[in-house]
Amino acid sequence: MSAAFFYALAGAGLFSIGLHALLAHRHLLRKILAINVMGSGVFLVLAAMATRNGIAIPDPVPHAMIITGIVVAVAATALALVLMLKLTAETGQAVLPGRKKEDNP
Amino acid sequence: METLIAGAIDVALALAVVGLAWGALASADLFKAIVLFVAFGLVMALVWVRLNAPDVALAEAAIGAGVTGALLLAAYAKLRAASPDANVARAGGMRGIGSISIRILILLLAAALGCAVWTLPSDYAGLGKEVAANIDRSGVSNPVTAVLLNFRGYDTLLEVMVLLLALMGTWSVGATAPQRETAPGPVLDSLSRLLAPLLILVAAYLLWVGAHAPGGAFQAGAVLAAAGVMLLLSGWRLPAALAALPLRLALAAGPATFLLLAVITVLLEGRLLQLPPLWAGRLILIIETTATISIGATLIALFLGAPPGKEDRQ
Amino acid sequence: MTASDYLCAALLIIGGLFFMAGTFGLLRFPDVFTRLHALTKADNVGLGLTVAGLALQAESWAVAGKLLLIWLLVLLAGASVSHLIAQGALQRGMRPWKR
Amino acid sequence: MDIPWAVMLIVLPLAAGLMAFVWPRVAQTLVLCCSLAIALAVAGLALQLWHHGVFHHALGGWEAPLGIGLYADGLSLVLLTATALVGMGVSVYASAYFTLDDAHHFWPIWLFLLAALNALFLSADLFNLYVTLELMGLAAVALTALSGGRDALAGAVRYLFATLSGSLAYLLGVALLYHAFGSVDMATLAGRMTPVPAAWAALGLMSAGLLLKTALFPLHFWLPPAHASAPSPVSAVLSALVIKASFYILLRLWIMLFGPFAGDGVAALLGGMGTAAIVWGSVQALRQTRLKLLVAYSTVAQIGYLFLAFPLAAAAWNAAAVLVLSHALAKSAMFLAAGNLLHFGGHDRIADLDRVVQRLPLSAFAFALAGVSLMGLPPSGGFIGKWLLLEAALAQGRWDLAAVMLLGGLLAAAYVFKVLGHAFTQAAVTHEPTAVPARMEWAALLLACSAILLGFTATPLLSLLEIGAPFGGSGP
Repeated sequence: MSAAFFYALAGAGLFSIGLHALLAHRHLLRKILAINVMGSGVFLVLAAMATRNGIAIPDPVPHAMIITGIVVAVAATALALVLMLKLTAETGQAVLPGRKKEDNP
Repeated sequence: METLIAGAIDVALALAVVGLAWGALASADLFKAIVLFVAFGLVMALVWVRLNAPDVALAEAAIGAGVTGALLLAAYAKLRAASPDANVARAGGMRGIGSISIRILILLLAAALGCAVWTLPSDYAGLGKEVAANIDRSGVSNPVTAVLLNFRGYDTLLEVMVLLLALMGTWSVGATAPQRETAPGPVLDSLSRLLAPLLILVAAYLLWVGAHAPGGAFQAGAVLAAAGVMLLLSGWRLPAALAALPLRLALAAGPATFLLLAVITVLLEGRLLQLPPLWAGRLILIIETTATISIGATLIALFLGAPPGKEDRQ
Repeated sequence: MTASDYLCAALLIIGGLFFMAGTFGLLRFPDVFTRLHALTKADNVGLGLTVAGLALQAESWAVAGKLLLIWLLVLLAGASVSHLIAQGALQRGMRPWKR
Repeated sequence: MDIPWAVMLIVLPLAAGLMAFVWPRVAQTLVLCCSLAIALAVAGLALQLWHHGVFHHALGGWEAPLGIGLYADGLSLVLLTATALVGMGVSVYASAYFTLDDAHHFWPIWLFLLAALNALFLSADLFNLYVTLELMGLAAVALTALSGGRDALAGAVRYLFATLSGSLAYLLGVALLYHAFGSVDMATLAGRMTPVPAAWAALGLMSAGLLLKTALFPLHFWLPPAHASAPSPVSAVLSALVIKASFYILLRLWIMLFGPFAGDGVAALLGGMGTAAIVWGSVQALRQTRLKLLVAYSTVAQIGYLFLAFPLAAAAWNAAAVLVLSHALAKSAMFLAAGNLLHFGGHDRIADLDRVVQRLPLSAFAFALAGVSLMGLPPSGGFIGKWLLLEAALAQGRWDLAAVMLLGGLLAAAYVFKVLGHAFTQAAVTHEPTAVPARMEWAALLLACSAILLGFTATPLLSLLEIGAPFGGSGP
């Protein structure tokens, strides 16, 4: 029972660590990893709290949600990676370029 | 004693997960970061086992760590080919006040989340009872499969569309620099010859067993994709004759079957995806079989990046 | 506890020791080739002992067979992948460590 | 026989999308037929709602909370109507806009985007809304990057990270609500909500995620680069529909789940952000030298109006719904017209528009009509929306909000006339124009006309909004 809360706290921690890395890092691959860590944190909260009443009969609905979430995450990651590669091919760097001068007079 | 050991394992796993995530996001070397991230995924799979979520553990190991790891490493290789200095990411772009205020905000967020989680009621009012009460009419006995393919099948219908959409998006962005081709060598060649059929067999087993034990279309599709990626790495390419229409048919077959069934059920039963209990088991198997093929094909295509026949035309 | 329980526990503990030795080697050895050596040797034997220990507790021959299959697959994959890593290291110009 | 129009709204574009993916050659015909069919289905759904009240469909035959429900009331209907109308206009426009190769990529993703929007407006389930949000977000990002080029790719990547982190914050909120109250069905949750810490955390996380996706100031940083650099038909859809989807979820959550316990403080905060958005977005729009960036910043400003409704609460929800529809029509017309000017001159520098009023009269007229609705001048749809909002503000003695609305209207007039002024004058350097296909001009013009005509349909529109009383009014 306390393990459920303990893992859920770890999930909240993962979400926070991922969000921090997403904001702090400029490299796009790093940001993609950060998004994935955030997602894992959410999934961990979902699954951990499903075992609050003891581990014997966990609630299957959060498990199904997590599997859906994992598949969505891999789809988003694939699209993000290919966009990153294309942007790197255009600019030579895997970071977001700053705004151009002419856009902000 | 036993609860003490179990508690120690839980603490170790939770700390390992957080530590690996931290390491993956903080390490200066990008390659190391990816390797740590894959390790993070594998330890997460162990956490899912501890939380009695074996279906999720399989999905995490196969998709979260496996396929995502392969995608990340392939992208890393292309990135290094495109800009050789891309390896070491310059440390965070934020300095000074911006960085400090972000850290304070994140700490506040973490504290608030911790408080919200900690004060959740400890007697649990999930949907486990409803699932158990209706599982006899779902056509399968694995509750997670029942939720994924019957009770909340509509989510899954949209989810397979998300996966296909990611591929459409990937193809529309266009091909990037092709991967450096190295001769596969005899070891990789014989390994893939041996493993590919075995992996296909494992995928079929996972697909079939999903009805009553952990497993299912997504896990099976990921294993199928592993076989495909291995064949790609040892130099195999889709024959040109199959690259256009047949490939697209294979990619769309799963989502199309699912959607067709949804339309038929709305016509016959009145509700979208209402599977008659007598037929539900067989219908779910049909959906899952075609979905496995399409998921596997989609994941392989995502790994390749560009539609077959176009990757050389850079 | 029966004799087979004791045997099982002994196999698991010895297997665990092999894993620890392999991990230690991975962390402490000087280059990629020696690390691979430590890792694969120890893990293959460690996993073999673990599988043997678990097989003693298996409910049926089918379960024991699956455990054996897992070991064989890991042996195959471990050996091949180590070979590929070593080959890749050589191709990138890494030389084996010499004292 | 009850025809399940709402189900068709989801199934049709998905099926057409799959077919367009497998057989690119028939894609264009499919899209045009499909967008027409969607419009007919929305009309069918409107009649159904008119006669029988709210629509409810238990997917899979499983009632909530075990299953997922589809649900449509007056508010959903308004958003579905916006999708159908803008969808038709953009489909026609895009059929002349893209090169053959780009079109083959565009059509299936576009159809999936339409399906995602329709599914989102029909969903009654918080987790299902997450899946539709992701389907919509990934489709929108892929379309933003479609034309390639440095700016579009950078805009798409920035947009992708914004939309993904927003979705995850939303999903964490859903997880907390599920574990606190045992359901992800909105109606079930509404009966069980209590102000425990998890509910407050869910309110914060879900609102933050959805506000980021809606690009409310100061979370708008991703919008101008993405909306300005995307292909013009995509810009139109992003500004007209995609950001409205997250606003729609926010509005529903607020009315059904969070509003009753969150109280005035949070509402005042949202209203304050809306005020800042109007001022900041309008001033930025006025400062832009590029036409599409100007239109994009105008979107930032117009989003602000929607959030002025929160401090006014029940009296202003109708106004927000009308504004959503009128802005969808006007802004899509404006982006399509801007796209025509860009196509015509090969650039979108406002100072060099070079007498386009004489040379491209239909598009200039469309831009002006859309501008009339954005300024809130009668008899446009924008006028009705802003009038309702003003009325609510004055009735509650909120002179400050009324002043902001008037200021925003003046600033909107300033930036619209800035464009139109240059459209009449000759540029220093004249250039060789490219012909604009008639379909692209007419699509923009018809959308702009519908933004104006909306002003004449205020009475039936408001009674449609009463169906199912989504705003807790005195409806049937």
